[in-house]
Amino acid sequence: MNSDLFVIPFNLGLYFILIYSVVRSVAWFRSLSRPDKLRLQRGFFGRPFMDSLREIFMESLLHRKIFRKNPVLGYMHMSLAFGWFLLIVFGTIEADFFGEKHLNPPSHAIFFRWFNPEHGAEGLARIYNVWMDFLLAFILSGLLLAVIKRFTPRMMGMKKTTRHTWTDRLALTSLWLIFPSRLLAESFTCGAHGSGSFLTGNLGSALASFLPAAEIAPWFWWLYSISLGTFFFMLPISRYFHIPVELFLIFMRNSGITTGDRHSSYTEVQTHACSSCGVCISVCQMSYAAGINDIQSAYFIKGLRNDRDISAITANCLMCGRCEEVCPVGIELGPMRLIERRQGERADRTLSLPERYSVMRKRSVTEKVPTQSYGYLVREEPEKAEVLFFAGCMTHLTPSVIAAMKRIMESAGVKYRFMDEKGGVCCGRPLMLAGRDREARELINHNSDIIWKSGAKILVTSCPICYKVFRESYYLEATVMHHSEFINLLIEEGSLRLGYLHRKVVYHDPCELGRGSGIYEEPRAVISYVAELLEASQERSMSLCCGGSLGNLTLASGKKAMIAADAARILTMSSPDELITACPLCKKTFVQATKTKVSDIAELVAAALPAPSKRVARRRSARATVRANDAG
Amino acid sequence: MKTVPKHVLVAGGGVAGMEAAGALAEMGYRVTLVEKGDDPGGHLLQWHALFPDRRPADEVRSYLRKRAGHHNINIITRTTVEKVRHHPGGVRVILSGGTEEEADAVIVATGFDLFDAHRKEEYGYGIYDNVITSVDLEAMFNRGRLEKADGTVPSRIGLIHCVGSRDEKVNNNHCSKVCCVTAVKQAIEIRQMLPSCEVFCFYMDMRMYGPYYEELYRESQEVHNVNFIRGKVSEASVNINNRLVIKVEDTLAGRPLKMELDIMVLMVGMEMAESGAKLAEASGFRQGINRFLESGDHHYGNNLSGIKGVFYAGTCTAPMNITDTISHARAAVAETVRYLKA
Amino acid sequence: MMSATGANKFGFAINRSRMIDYDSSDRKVREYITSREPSFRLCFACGGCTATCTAGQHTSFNLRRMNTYIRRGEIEPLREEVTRCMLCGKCLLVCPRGVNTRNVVAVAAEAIRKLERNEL
Amino acid sequence: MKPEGKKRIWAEYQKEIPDDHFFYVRSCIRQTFFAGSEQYFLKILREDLGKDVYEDPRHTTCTGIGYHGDVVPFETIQTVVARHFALATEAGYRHIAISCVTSFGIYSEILETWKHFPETLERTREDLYKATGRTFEVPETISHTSDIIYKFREEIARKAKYNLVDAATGKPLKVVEHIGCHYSKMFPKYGVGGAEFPHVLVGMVESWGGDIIDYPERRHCCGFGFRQYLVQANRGYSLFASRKKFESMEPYRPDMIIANCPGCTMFMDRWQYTIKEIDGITYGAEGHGIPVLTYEEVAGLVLGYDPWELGLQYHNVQSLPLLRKMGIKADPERRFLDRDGSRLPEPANLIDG
Repeated sequence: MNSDLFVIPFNLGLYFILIYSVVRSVAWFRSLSRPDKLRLQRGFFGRPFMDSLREIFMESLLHRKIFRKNPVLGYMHMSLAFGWFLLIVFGTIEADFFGEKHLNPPSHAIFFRWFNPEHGAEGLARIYNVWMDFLLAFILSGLLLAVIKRFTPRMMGMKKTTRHTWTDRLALTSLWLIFPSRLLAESFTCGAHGSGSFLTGNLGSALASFLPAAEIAPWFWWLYSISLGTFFFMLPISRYFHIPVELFLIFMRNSGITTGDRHSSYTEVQTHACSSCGVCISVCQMSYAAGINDIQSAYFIKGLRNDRDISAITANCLMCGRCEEVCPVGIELGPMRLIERRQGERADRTLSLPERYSVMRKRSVTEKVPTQSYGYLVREEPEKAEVLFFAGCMTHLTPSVIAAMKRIMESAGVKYRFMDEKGGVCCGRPLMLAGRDREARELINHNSDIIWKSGAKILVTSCPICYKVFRESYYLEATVMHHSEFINLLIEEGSLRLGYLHRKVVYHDPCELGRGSGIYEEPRAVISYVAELLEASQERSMSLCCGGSLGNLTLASGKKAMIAADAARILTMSSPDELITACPLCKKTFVQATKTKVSDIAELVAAALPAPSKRVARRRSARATVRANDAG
Repeated sequence: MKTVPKHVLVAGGGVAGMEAAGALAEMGYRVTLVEKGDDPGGHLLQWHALFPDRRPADEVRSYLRKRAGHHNINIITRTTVEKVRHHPGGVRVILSGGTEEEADAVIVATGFDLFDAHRKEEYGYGIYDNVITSVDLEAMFNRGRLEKADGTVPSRIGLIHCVGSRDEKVNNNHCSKVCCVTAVKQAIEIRQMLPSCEVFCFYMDMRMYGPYYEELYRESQEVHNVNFIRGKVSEASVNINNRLVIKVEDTLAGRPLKMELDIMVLMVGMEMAESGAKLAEASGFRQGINRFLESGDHHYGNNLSGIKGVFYAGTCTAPMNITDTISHARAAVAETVRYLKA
Repeated sequence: MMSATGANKFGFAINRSRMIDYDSSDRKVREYITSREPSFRLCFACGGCTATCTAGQHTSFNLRRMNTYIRRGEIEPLREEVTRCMLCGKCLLVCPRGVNTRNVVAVAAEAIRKLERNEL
Repeated sequence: MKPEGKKRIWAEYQKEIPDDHFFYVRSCIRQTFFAGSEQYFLKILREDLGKDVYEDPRHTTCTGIGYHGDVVPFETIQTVVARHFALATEAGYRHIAISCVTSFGIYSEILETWKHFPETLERTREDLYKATGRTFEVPETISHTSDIIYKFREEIARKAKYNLVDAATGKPLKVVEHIGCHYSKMFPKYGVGGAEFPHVLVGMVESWGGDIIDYPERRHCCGFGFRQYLVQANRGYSLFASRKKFESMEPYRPDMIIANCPGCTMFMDRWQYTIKEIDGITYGAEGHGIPVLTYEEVAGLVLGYDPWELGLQYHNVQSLPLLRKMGIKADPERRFLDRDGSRLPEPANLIDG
């Protein structure tokens, strides 16, 4: 039959995408590091495989996470993904079961109605037809929502939606055309043959009543096939490539592969797994509080995917981690950005490929020379100490926090040394946030040397920025504690005698302490011990960034102030007496942004200390030290 | 009961004199305003726009003209006050040409002279084609054309602060107060007129003492990209392309600096007016070490001359901006009225 | 600079100029920084950044002076200067003009790198 | 450039330069290195202009080099200068004509000191009397000898055999004038035309037909600087200052430099050789140097005296192209021949000018 030619676009597209997927997967696998290859191989024959299948079902088809965040958006995604999945599965069953043969090429299932126009008049087939029409209607309802979302994102509870490239638009158009064209193609065919169920049958007979259905039907079958074919061809170069890639990502992640600190096939898979859903844009404070709408993770990933110069985007991020927290695909956005920062500038896009290559080659030579160098630092010989206190650079700008910590430690009888009393060396985290790991390592080595030589069992710091890097990038014998943890320890072991302050306070989780290091409970325990802790509308893992973050290199001070003002407004909605934070930088930032008194957790605790009595303090000192040793 | 209105003579028809005359006339006093030039208005006549808001100077000029146009005011132009002398019946005033006037009180508002830029010989004013003063620049703004002597468009302009101020070499240790903010204002105007022209201000200190002055300074850097170099220009010369070459120490870099300029603008300061100094000498007014008139008390007797019936208004006592001059003139009026009613 | 004959013959060489010659200086770095970090223009040389500087406690690193050099196009002293900063960000919190000081250093280092590669 | 602006300044700085009867004090450097200049200054004044110039063989150095080199105290130099005044007083002269700019600066400094601190004058009288038994009158005027040539420049112009013009084209020569720092930078009123735009050499050059170049480093020191020069290790500063001037004037392609200070003449001349040696650079046309002449030499050339009698051949930078340009016939073969035809010693390291 000549008119069967319309299946060609579909077939071409389908075989193209299948071959492409296999080739790409093999390429990714081959470029994995040896340990990651092993992980993946082991994962394929173990639990991770089953876990991945479950996750694929729950997330890629049902979109459970999006569902939880936003039911309408979840339904939209679910209807399209799960609906289409069911349509394919049941379509294949239908073709194999009701068709002439029992093993058919995919086109027979997809275009089943064309090849079997009379099918489904009675019996089981009739019921099956109802089911197939229902699935189509299910998808179409999701499609309707998608169209609404594209044109009025707010109706879908989305503050912002991502912007599209022309390839995205073409893919989107073909995707949108697939189901309406199938509907019309089936309807016309059914109309011409008097078959079909509640949707296709009714619509078909209605259309056939005034149109030459038999003549029109092939046109829509062509459109259906072309739409599918186009979509498959566009898939690798559009955002919809995420659909197949996400499956691969889930499998890799469940096998235990992580982002690490350099580009790999895992970062590439993550790049392509982003669906540009825009959830990251909605939660980004830079967007809604400071009106900056072109740097969010979705754009970052898109820039990476399209190999654009994204150095400005890469640098302009608070690194607060809120987007990563909500990413439905689970992309490690923070580490991805840091990798890109480490990469430095990319080659100028205006150069030709050979020029770019020569530039990059030249660079690889010069880049070996560190941009920063701290040869001027003199090795120190610290005194021995059980507990070492490192205030941090920023804390030196909030001397009240240092004073509070001194009082607390003295009151608890802690024998400590103040490591950077006369000003120390930066912990290295700010350099890492700027992508300068090699240089940061110099500072880390310098500080590590001092900490090791001191023989300290506990390293207490007042700055969450230092805390994170001490924990993650220093190799230390000492237990690293943020001062909120340390105070909590002192309270728990009973070495701090504290009064109760009749104050209502709200606690702000600093990014590096909360999302960055998972410390949520200790500060709350400490605060609840001395004051009444009110809940904030956005806290713990969804805590707001104060805006002062060192993660952002380029943000103008005015914009930072806007973010700070917005965060402070939300935090103080319950009109607390005090806004408590646990980071000197957050404190400095919030003080400018709110009239509510802003204190560090250490200051709050110090306020709850009884008037100092030397004898008591001395008696306690022995006990506290023993406990400190145990903790170490 | 009708009484003959008392007569006040105001010496000097600049901003202070016009404001004082206007205020007195409004209260019903008979006022004689003596101006040495052809028209009252003072130095303001030469200005195009005013700091800090860059409003047209004409707005303030027309306010003052209206003020001095009161029917109780008699304006005598092309005349200077040579001498005043208090006597039991009032104040005897001798005008140039020998005519005498009798007044119940006198307000001295002889104002300031602009520093004569020729005196800073090393800057070559009057010798090098493109060395001009801040007043010359205002004239260019008035004409709406900013160009070099040969009619070409300048690509770099330098504004030299403190010309004739804070400079022992020209016998002026005082600060003229308004030149810094004038320079910032003019720098912005240049940048707006010629966006491709680089502008440099060479300053010793930025003395942004008035409201919105500091904000203007910030704006000049942030929005208009005006450059500031801390250091006093020591000399200027021209090179073979007839471009000015200046030498200055960039005191923040701690290094000498050389730069070519198309136009060098000298921010000339304020000095005691020569006519005022003569009047002071003849009438026995005290002059301070800065040669401006020294008032009875720096803090609360700022308008008092120490001679009965004679009061000071405006920049004859010290450099000030227009706002302060007008306030000072009003205060002089208050003192005068208090005296006349006593 | 000077030929061996000259030095041997006379026992002295011609001194180098300390003068900043603005017209022959290289303003590319300044333009690069100003375009990427416009707040750079706002510095009025108060020295707050230098006073609080963590690196400045250990070395002669001076951000205020570095800014001045950049503005004047004096690149030589810059090359070493930029490598000393630890990017800790204290200066950011001190700056009364809201200059994004940390990024000034980062961008300056970037500019120097580009300059060395002739990419500026 | 507005000439009227300069005239305005010149009009402000007019000093009294006497008409006749000068007591002449020589310069250490000028009489040693440019002996012809002092000889011809006397000759021009006495023979061409018919003036009375008295010279006392007992007069000594002013000790200025020692003073600026920190080895002669101010009291000492005042006494030495007072002795010169005593010689003048004894000879009945009230107008001092000073050949050296360093000396001229010292005389100005001493006179100003005596004016503002009369007790120092009395102390000096005492010191001089104790040391030598002499007494003195403070002179009526002091003039630098360039002031005197300046005063009679028009008369010299009237007697001119050659002008400062290119004889072939009639175009004025381009002349750089250099004023010694101590001439008027310390006391502007002591110099003709003041400190910023001195007129003393400009007046001569313009009267004799030349054009003056106003170049950016016109005011800059020649590089002499006693302390810089006296310590060998510091001579790099001196050299650097000279080079700065040469680089600044080079684009104007000057035909010659005229200077009123013997030290400046010497350094600007000698350093051209040194720079050529060290850097291989010269600043005149066609790889030549720029001739540096004293104003006496220039006046001598204008009046038609033999360049070799004036002593131009004893400059490092030779002036043959300049002489040719002015139309002066000077036989290069005769440069180092004495009047009797015997050979004079020939200096090493000459460079073409």
